[in-house]
Amino acid sequence: MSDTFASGLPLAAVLVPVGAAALASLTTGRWPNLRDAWATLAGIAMVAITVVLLVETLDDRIHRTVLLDLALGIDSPNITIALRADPAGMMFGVLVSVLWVLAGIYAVGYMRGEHEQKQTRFFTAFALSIAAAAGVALAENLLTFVLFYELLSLFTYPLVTHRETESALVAGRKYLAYTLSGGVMLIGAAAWLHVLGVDATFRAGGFLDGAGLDSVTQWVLFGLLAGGVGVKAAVMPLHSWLPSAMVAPTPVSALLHAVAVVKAGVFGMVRVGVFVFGASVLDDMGAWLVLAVMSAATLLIGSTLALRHDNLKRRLAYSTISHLSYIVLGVALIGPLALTGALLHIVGHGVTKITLFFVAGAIHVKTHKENVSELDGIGRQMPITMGAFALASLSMVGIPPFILFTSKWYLGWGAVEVGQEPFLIVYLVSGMLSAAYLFPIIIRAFARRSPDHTRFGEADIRMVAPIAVTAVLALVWGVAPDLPLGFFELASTVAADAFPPSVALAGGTP
Amino acid sequence: MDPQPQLPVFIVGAPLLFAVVVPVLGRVWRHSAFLIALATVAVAAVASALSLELVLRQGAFSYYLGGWAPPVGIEYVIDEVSALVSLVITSVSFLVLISTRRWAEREAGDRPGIFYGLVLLLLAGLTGIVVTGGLFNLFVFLEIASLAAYALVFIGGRKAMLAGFRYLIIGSIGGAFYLLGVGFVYFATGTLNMIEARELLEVTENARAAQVGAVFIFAGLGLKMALVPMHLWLPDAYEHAPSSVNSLIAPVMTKVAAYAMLRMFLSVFPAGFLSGSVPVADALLILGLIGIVFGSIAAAGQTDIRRMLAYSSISQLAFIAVGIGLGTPLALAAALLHIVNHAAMKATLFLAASSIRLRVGLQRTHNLTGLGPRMPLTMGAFAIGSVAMVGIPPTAGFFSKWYMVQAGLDEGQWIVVAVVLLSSLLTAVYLFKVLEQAYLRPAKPEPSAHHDAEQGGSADAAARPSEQAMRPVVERAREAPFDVWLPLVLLAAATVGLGIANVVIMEHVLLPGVS
Amino acid sequence: MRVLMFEFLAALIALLIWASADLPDRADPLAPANQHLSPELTELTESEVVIPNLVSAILADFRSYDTLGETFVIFTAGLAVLLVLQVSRRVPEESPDE
Amino acid sequence: MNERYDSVILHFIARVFLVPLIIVFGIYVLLHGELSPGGGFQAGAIVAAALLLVRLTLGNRQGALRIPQGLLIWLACIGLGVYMFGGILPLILGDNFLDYARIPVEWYNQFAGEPRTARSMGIFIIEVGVFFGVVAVLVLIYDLLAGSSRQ
Amino acid sequence: MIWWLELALFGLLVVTALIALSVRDMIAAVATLSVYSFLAAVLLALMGAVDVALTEAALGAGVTGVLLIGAISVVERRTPD
Amino acid sequence: MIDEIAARFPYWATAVLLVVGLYGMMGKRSLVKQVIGLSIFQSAIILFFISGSLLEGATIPILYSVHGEGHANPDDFVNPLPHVLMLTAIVVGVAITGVALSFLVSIYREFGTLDERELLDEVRG
Repeated sequence: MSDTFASGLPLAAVLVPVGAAALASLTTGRWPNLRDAWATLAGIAMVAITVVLLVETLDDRIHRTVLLDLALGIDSPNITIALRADPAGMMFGVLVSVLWVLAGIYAVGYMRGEHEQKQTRFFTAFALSIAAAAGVALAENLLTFVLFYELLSLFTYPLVTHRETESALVAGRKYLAYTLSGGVMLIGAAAWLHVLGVDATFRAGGFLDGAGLDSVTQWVLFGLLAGGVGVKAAVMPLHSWLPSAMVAPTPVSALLHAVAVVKAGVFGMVRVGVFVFGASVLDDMGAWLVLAVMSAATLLIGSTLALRHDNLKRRLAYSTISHLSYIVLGVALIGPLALTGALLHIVGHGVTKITLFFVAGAIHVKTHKENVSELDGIGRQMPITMGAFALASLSMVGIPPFILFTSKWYLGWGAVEVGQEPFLIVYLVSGMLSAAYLFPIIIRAFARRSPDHTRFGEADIRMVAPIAVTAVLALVWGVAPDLPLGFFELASTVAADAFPPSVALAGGTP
Repeated sequence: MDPQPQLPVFIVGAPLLFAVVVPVLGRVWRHSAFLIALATVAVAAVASALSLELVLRQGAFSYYLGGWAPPVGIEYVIDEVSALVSLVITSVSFLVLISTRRWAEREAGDRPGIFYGLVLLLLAGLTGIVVTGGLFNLFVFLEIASLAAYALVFIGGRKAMLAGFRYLIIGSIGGAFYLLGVGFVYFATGTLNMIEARELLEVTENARAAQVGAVFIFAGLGLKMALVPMHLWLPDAYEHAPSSVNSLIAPVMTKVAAYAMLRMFLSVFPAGFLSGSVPVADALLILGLIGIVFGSIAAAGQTDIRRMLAYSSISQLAFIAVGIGLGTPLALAAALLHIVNHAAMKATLFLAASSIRLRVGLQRTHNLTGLGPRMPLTMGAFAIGSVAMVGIPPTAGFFSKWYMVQAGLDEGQWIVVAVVLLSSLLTAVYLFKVLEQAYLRPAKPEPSAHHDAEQGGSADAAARPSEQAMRPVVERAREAPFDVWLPLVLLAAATVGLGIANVVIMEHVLLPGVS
Repeated sequence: MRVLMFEFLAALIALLIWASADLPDRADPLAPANQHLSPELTELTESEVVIPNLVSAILADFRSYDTLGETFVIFTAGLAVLLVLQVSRRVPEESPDE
Repeated sequence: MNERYDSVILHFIARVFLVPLIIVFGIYVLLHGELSPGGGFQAGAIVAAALLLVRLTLGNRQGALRIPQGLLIWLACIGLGVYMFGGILPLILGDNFLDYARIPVEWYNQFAGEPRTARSMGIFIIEVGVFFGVVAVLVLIYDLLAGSSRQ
Repeated sequence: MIWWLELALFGLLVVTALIALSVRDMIAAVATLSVYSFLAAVLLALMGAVDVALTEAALGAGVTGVLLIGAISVVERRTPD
Repeated sequence: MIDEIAARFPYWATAVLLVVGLYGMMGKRSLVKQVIGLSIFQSAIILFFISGSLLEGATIPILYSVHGEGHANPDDFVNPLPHVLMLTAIVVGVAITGVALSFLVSIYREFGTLDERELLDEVRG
């Protein structure tokens, strides 16, 4: 068993980006280089912290910071606000910190290349969003989770509306309306659990397991919690904010779709499914089926819609919607293999999708092209960029040995393990659809000849380098998911904690 | 009798004493009025803080005025709740007061002594209400505060006159209803002391009379706190009141009425007394729920910032009423917490609105385009206040909502939970509308907007809106002067600080206070 | 609107009359108000304050704080009238466009 | 209404006869407040009513017991100040606010025919304060109200 | 027992109150209000509240009336209702 | 029947006066009439309190025993406490009336009318 001890490190992981935000806003646009350096330095510091935490976690030493512990003298449990570096949280936390460094460097190149306005505000909000995402990752209990989850909505709002155009404002409003509503649902659920006297500390296997709630209560709670996190996870029919939010600058899209927001949503789904309800409760309720059917539908519809969109970023957005549902479905299938796959998919999709968005951004900076149909021949002009795109696309489709192959393999295997073969078919079909919406781009880029004779070179080094790194990461983690950061070990630890051998496998297994 | 700590006297006595000094001294040396008023409020705030510290150290205590123990005499009841609320009122007023000098010179003409005398009387009345333990004494101080408020609202210009008169009539009805209710309680029990009244009400034979008394007391205080449907005076009064007064009255005045109502629940009417044949508690709950929704929706429809904030106040006060109506210790504590939080949040928002008015002269939301970067501190404070109002976690507003939701769940009042949660979304609708205008809209030229140029516009003639060049007003707008932005920043910091300290306040002050 | 007002007034009068049925009778010596505090006040006036006028004793001694408040109400009114009729008059009307 | 009632008789009655009488009665009420019905309020109200009566009958002409506004404000503040003094004096002596039990009265009893207790002394002090406050404020309000038509 | 006297006075009070509210001439209304206050003072004295009666007579009938007249002398005499 | 009336009429009468005053404040267009209504409304409450202070066979609250002989019997005096309260309430009432009148004068100077309907038109128009 792992032992837990008090430490300041989890708090430090949250505070480092806050500090970066403060420094960036104080430095202001007068010294842009210094301002942008803060983010990179802080990102490296944060990676260091999270890696230390990761090593510790892998050694079964869980670091925990209690920010607030309060007995209210009323017969409900203490109100505790605490951060804890548990295996599941660390997966998300490390992912966030690593991708922040890359996205930060990329953002510098992008923002300068596009001559975007109000860069200070952008970098400040960016860092704050990372802090909130780190908080979401490390939250020890539901209340802490809700707290940071709400903050994440707030801090990303200025990012979505960054362009300040009419459509950006509309998208911002939509985004805020959706996410705040989700937050409200979560607050309601958290308060209710608190009143019911349930200790809402996340526990592998579910803290509601054995709490003795009646099934109506469970269903309502499930509706509130799954609905609340489902907004950010863009499960249909709660997804419509996501394509609209594509008006934001590309680093934001990368952050939203690959790192912070939607991953917080699916990570929340993992928390809700595994750490709040747990396998046996979900199985008894039958709620897994609802979740599974909804996510499977989202998966297929999302992929299909992606086919129809010519705008590259929109196509990627629908692809995101579909891939998020991979993870939700993995959670819903409640089996150890499916869960391992889902967790790996969070990481894998993170690095893969961020590559794709980076590429889209780089193309836009260089050529101002946004549509797939305009990309003929671009591969020859920007070989590194489009090469990375091709690698990421292969990963996306699930070709071995890329990371997403590994995760999809586990997901599919998990579906078989629990005896739900129809969902395996869903996964396979969706993989083929992925190929259908991604490969044409590669073919256009490399096989066709550019219609006009303008020559474009590669983008700024600050953009190309992160693209290359993430693409390579997608490959490396696919070949060796345990290297260098032990994601596979973490995922299987979580799965083992959540499904101890004594628990019967769920999902209608005989 | 042991000598009692003399601290509480200063909370009320200092403003009273200097309210007498200021008018005459202000004639001799004009600038003394502001300084004396500021110092006096500081004294009251310090006295409140020391009282609170004493309460936390030794428990609640009474102060017998004139040395007569109640029920013969009148007492101050200094417990956790009253000490905290008086501390909040005095310190928020202190901060707001710093900024009033700029307006007072214009709005109060060459007689700042009179103006600051009234301000001090207003504060004395409010703190008097908070600390008193007597039913009738509360009425007297309520009238002091109200009279001062009527006059201060009235001097805001043409439209404020009618609003002020309406305020006076409705406020007087409220006061008289309260007095009538006290009469009923007095004839049913024979006492005017709150705590003794509670004991006697539990055994009274004239329960029906006392209940009707409760109805009148709550109707009277409901009028003063602008509980729907008794809110009609508030939007006009808050919209048209002069800037200096607005940010002073809005955060504290109605809150004190709400506090008085809560006090009635805590120390006068026994539990269960208000849910019998005359279901006052339920009525309060229902009116509160209606008020939350109504206030938010009405606020969303406003184009004038201050009117929007006024409707928002209606909604927030209804929130407090819901807490009182639920009546459990947790709900009451949540309501009290919201009184504290809301005082800070609304002071921030109204002061920011006043600051905008000072520099831009415009109050319409659609005219604030691009103001964010030009007045970073003002709009930053406004943003923090807004976020707190919406109830985003670490800020103050989140926790009162959290506790209220819990209290509603405890009681199985699902509708309360739903409305409280919904209200934060509705709040987001109207406040983010302003933020969006200020921060995210690129400045674009607009044609004439002469209807926006209200009286009492900007202080410096250069920034005064005129018909041909309205747009440059925003573009030329500078940050508010030091004595306006400093309190604003402090208040915004307090909003965040209260959010972090909320739970501590709840644990050490409010929950012991209500049980 | 007017109908609503008359209904409200009628309801108010009905409520008051309904409540009055439960109030002590006129001049009832056993009413709580007459039983509870009045004897104590009389006694204390005789022994401690030593002035004949009970009302003055209560007004200016037992409840002198109320009286303080009351005097300040008058004072507030004086300042309010001064502010309204003297001070605000001198402030120029600031609506350049109206 | 300022010119119509301007008759010599009315003038005489009001100014020379009625008003002094009322004022004397008012002061009697003030000083006798502890013995018989009356006190600072009543006295203040009566004297103020008398002063207002003069203004009403004679209009606001010069000489109608016109008191300068500044003086009225001073008077009101002094009245209230006396009251606060009555409250603060016990505070200085170590008692509660407005607790008259230890107000010094020996100096008064030395040359007064009828000895007072400390408490009745305190009552007297604040009654005087109330008296001045009420008179000054009521007259002030009337002057402002009626005077506002004639700038 | 003099309760019927009180009753009669109460009746008169109601009548004068209604008159004060319904006459259209302001001076008349104020005069009626003074009468109302005076009657109220008599009633108060009858009920043993001499101090209150004294104050009501001076303040209610006297000062309020004079203040009202002072104010009305500035504004118009007729009212719409 | 007569007993019931004798025991209750002060309450009923004050209730009627209260409502009359309230009608004046809410239903009258003239602001002056509203102030008059306010006056009536407040005096109704005063009468309500004082009529509750009555005591069978009692007299005005002056203790002749203080400078004379013997002890005072509380039952000989009407309850003085409501008197004190109502002294305060009267003064408060006059203060409010004074302020209200100053408002009236100020409004009249600004708008030239005291008709609420016209004033509302003026402000909105």
